[in-house]
Amino acid sequence: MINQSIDGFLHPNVSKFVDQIFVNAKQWLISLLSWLPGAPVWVIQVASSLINIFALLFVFLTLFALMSVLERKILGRIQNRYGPNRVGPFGLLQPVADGIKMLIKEDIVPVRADKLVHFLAPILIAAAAILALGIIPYGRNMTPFTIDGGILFFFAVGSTTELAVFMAGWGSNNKFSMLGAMRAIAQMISYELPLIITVLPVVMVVGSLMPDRIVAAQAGYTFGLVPRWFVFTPWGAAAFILFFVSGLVESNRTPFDVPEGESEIVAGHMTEYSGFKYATFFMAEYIGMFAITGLAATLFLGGWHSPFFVLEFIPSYVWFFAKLSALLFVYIWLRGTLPRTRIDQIMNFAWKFILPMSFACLVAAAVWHYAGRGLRGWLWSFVVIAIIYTALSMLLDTRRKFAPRVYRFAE
Amino acid sequence: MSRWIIGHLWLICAVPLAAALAILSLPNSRHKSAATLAVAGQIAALVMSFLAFLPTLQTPGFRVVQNFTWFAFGDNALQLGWLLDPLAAVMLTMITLVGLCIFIFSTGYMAGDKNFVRFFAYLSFFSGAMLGVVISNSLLLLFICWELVGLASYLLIGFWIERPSAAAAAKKAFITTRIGDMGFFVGLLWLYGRSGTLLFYNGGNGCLEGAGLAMVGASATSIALLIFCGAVGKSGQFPLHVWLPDAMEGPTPVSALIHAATMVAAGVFLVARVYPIFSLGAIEGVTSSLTVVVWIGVTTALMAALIAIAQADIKRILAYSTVSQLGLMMVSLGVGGVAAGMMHLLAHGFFKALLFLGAGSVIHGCRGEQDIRRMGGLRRLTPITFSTYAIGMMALSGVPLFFSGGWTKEEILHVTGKWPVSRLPYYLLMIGVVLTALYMTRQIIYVFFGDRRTGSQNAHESPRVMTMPLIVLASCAVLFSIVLTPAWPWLHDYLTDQSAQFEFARLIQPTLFLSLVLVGGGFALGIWMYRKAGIQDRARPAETDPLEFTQPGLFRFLENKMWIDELYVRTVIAFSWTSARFSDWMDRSFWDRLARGLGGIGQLFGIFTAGVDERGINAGIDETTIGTRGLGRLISGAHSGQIQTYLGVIAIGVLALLLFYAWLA
Amino acid sequence: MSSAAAVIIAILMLAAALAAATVQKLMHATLSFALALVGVAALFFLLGAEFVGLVLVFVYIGAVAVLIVFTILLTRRDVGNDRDANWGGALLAVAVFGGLTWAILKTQSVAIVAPHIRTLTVKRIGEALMTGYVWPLQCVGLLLTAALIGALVLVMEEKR
Amino acid sequence: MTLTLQVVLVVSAALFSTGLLAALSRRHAIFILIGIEMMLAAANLNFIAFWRFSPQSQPPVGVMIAIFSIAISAAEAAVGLALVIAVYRHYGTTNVDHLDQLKG
Repeated sequence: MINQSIDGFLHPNVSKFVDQIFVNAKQWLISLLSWLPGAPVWVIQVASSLINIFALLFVFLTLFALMSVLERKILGRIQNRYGPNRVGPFGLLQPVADGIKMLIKEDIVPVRADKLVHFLAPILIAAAAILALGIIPYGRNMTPFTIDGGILFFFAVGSTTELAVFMAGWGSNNKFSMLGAMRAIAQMISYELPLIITVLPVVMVVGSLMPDRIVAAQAGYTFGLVPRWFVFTPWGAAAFILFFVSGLVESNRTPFDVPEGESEIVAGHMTEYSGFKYATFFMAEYIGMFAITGLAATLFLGGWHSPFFVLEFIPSYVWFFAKLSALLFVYIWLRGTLPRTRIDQIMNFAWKFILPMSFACLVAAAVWHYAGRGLRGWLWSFVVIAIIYTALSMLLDTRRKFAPRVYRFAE
Repeated sequence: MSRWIIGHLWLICAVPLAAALAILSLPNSRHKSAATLAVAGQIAALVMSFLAFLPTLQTPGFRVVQNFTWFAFGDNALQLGWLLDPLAAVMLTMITLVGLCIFIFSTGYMAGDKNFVRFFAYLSFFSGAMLGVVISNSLLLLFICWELVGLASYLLIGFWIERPSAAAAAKKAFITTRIGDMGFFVGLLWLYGRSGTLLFYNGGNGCLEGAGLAMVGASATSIALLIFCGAVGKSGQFPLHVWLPDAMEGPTPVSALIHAATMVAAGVFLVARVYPIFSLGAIEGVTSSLTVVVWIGVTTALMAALIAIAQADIKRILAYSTVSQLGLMMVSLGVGGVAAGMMHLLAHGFFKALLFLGAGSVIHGCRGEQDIRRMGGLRRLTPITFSTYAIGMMALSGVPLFFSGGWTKEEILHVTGKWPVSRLPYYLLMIGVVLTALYMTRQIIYVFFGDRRTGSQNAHESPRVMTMPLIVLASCAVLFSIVLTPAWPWLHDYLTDQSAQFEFARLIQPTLFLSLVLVGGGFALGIWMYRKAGIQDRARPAETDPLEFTQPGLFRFLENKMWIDELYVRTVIAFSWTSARFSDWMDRSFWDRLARGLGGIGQLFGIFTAGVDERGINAGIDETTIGTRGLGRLISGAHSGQIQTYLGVIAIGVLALLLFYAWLA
Repeated sequence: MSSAAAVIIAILMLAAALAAATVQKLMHATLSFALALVGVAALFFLLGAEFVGLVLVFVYIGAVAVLIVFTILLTRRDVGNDRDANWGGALLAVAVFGGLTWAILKTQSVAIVAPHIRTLTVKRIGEALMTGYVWPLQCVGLLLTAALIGALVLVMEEKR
Repeated sequence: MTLTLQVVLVVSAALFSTGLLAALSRRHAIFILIGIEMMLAAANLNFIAFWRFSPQSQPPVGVMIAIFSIAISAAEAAVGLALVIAVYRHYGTTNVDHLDQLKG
């Protein structure tokens, strides 16, 4: 039922073949193992999961490398300068160079630091980030782990990053790193809530926590043109934006990268790390970004569905990674343009604007659902969103209320 | 007018009482207004009683009664009332007339006294009370007035408070009369108990009328005797007469008014008033109570007469003569001659008041000297007093024909002669008459004849205000005999509710001669014994009495009032003194020790319980509390505040539970 | 049902728990505690209750562990001087463990093999929650708010 | 060895007793809280185990109870830690031995 609308421009079989190429490859690999004499059932399970893991890692590590270079190139472009172009053609081999640099650099550990904690922190963060990738459907039938509460798994693992960040801050036995860790945790905890609440409308509308089910729900096109992605519903749009912003904060990216704000506390909780540990931190950050954006894509942008009916022949995973890179581009774009925000601003923004708005999305989704999910529902939920948005903005409008700026210093 | 008076009898006794209250409110200095008030009160009372007297003349057996309820308790009420009958009417007039004379006399006599106002208040208070006794129709009202009279006599006897003898005499008088009154009160209660009412006449069922009397029945004699005790006390009869001679301590007008005319007469009046009770069930006029009255009367008369002979004080002689005359009256009542007794009472009232006032003016003249042996030769110094006094003496000793005393005495002798029980009283009375004549002549000789002695050196005649009452009383003593002679026995018939007819033939009676002989003998004996009394005689010391000279033993016996006072002192007083000491001793030793003993027991018990309490209960409680505190500390040890120990205990509990199940399974 | 996996996870979990109980440094204890909880969550997964496992991880590691760590931060001064465990407690714990295991092994009714069950989907849990257990859900909601406010008040006191 | 309920129960008992050990033997207040949390986790394990090994009842009662107990223990942990902080701030120590003001 899911894929009957796939027969686009190419011959259906060809497109299907291309689409399922990776899936078949995996099946083929597993069949290789099957002729091993009397292998117990769990061996095959372990093998299949191993294959998935390796595929995942391979894809996202190369993406990470590419991303680091691209980011610097795009930033350069934004700041009207060249990005790294010395290493390899157009600087594309820059990540390799960085990697080698990281490996060669001496790994310094503070003397009275808590060795075990110091050592474990980067590992935990990387693990958490990679685990989060496991549940995102990259293509049709290409979800590494189909867990019933997929979304919940994503957030459960997401929450361990806080602990890891704290371990990093605490392990390095350094006041600044401790402060950085504190800020990071405060920030992440504050935005975890809106992150989850914005996801709620989607889950409620779809009726399931499984990402595949969510993507499947976004198949099809209204009036033949507009794809039934949630982002095109009023509450979906609002939820998407809020989700996107919260995602930014969760991964400590640009406008909200206070924890490792270079100008203030060096690298926040990562100051005491050097060498390969720092590299893992770096990698973990990027992979966290991929995970958040991947989830955003699956939830709001229809996962691996093509935006246009005609372009359906292009394989699903291509669409997925296209959306992914689009969102990543926005990340980098934001980094290049927006100034860093103050920690208290972030907090206020989270508790006073984003949280109420996410509740508003919930209400709007309900209105949309009960108003028949059609045009009328669309209009009604739009009205709700608009009203609440204007009310909130008027309430929080600080321009009129000039007040002397209060500097609060630590007592 | 007289109709109105009968309606308001109580006014007669109320006016003097009101006067008394008014006088009391006056300051001590207002002598003049006090005197006028008292005399005015007395005159008013006299006029009213005279008006009340008139109607009683028209109808024989006249009796008017006004009863009113004093207060009601429960369903029955206590009634009092006023009564007017010949007996009361006569007494009213006599008291008010004599009282008036005495009031006038005392204005002169008491002129110098600083408590003049208080004296007259007491006097009018006394006369009001006396009038109350006379016209009361209820024994209770009579008793009330009787007590007021007693109070008045106490106040008046003890008028000169600063003199201890006067105060003692007043107390003595009051106490002895109270003893008599006790008997009277018991009799009153008994009568009330029996007859159910104390009203004399209450339209048929009063206690003196048929129904009431019938109810009294058997106990009549004992009630009568008890009431008679009151009379004995008040009229100074034999056992209780000791107070009367000592009552002379009071001023002379008091003695005149109270101890001659009115108060002492009250006893006789009382017996006359309740005569029906005395004579209830009389066999030809003789009942046991009446015989008792007779014998008491005779003894009193004889004894008093004998003592009077040996007395030196002028007033004391008169006092004893009063006692003897009252004894005479009691005898006449006892033998049935109520009218004779009452007539003698009235006559006696007049001449005894006269004698006392005479004595008063003599004392006034001799400036307070009372001892007759120091007087003498006053015949020329105080002619008016002497003449009136002589008239009084003659009336008292019963000289027949011209003097009221004589007629009444003859009447009494006549009646006692007819007494069926025994003739002894008749003869004893005759001796009494002789003795009366004897001591009166002795007194006259000592006071008025012979040469002047120390007391009467410069005696002077009393002023007119004192001599006028003497003259009035003297004339009364003489004129009164008009109504007493047997020729026209108006008073006798009036009292016995008969209409009097004039019949000259009855004038001369055999007793007339008998009394003439007796009185003459008395005079002769007196003159013979005391012919030298008045003259200074070297042979005898000045003040010795001829009788003393001749019969010293007898004289001393009589002079000391037959040692009755000492007898009383040694017996009654001694008895009360010893009983008082005994009860004091008992109280101090026996009861005190008993109380202390009981207290001791109580204390003992207290000590015991304290011991038990201390060692037993307290100790027990302390032990338990200490025990519990120890236990508490032990347990609180478990609460060490260590959380882990708590958890450990829980774990142990779980283990125990498991073990228990293991053991069960 | 791979009992082997279960056993391995159980052993890992118990080791982490034991470490949490005995290790000297407080921070290490907390982290091993978190690890132990992950082990428990894994057991839940094995027992087929993925949702509860996830909730466990979410609640305990996401929130409680962080809270504990923060508390340790706030009370850092004397964390170091933790002397060795007193043996009384240990003895008691072992005794209790012995008693419990004895009780478990004793009762035969418990020795049963896991029956085949329908997979517990989040939908079914959702339905159950929203129909049969809606009232307890509200109460827990209320309780949580009250507890948080209480905790805030307790801690905020210093601000005044 | 097949996975029987007894095995799971023994495992949860072990977890419970280690929690008890932590609670009993450690001086630090937070250790006690950790111990308590472990005990609670053991209890949840029991619930789920019994739900898993018992005949299926339509509303998964065991699971429900587990979920609610996790919520409640979270609340309890929050309050407990707040208390520890308050105690620390007031008494300057979190050493349980010294915090015995409630001594009887």
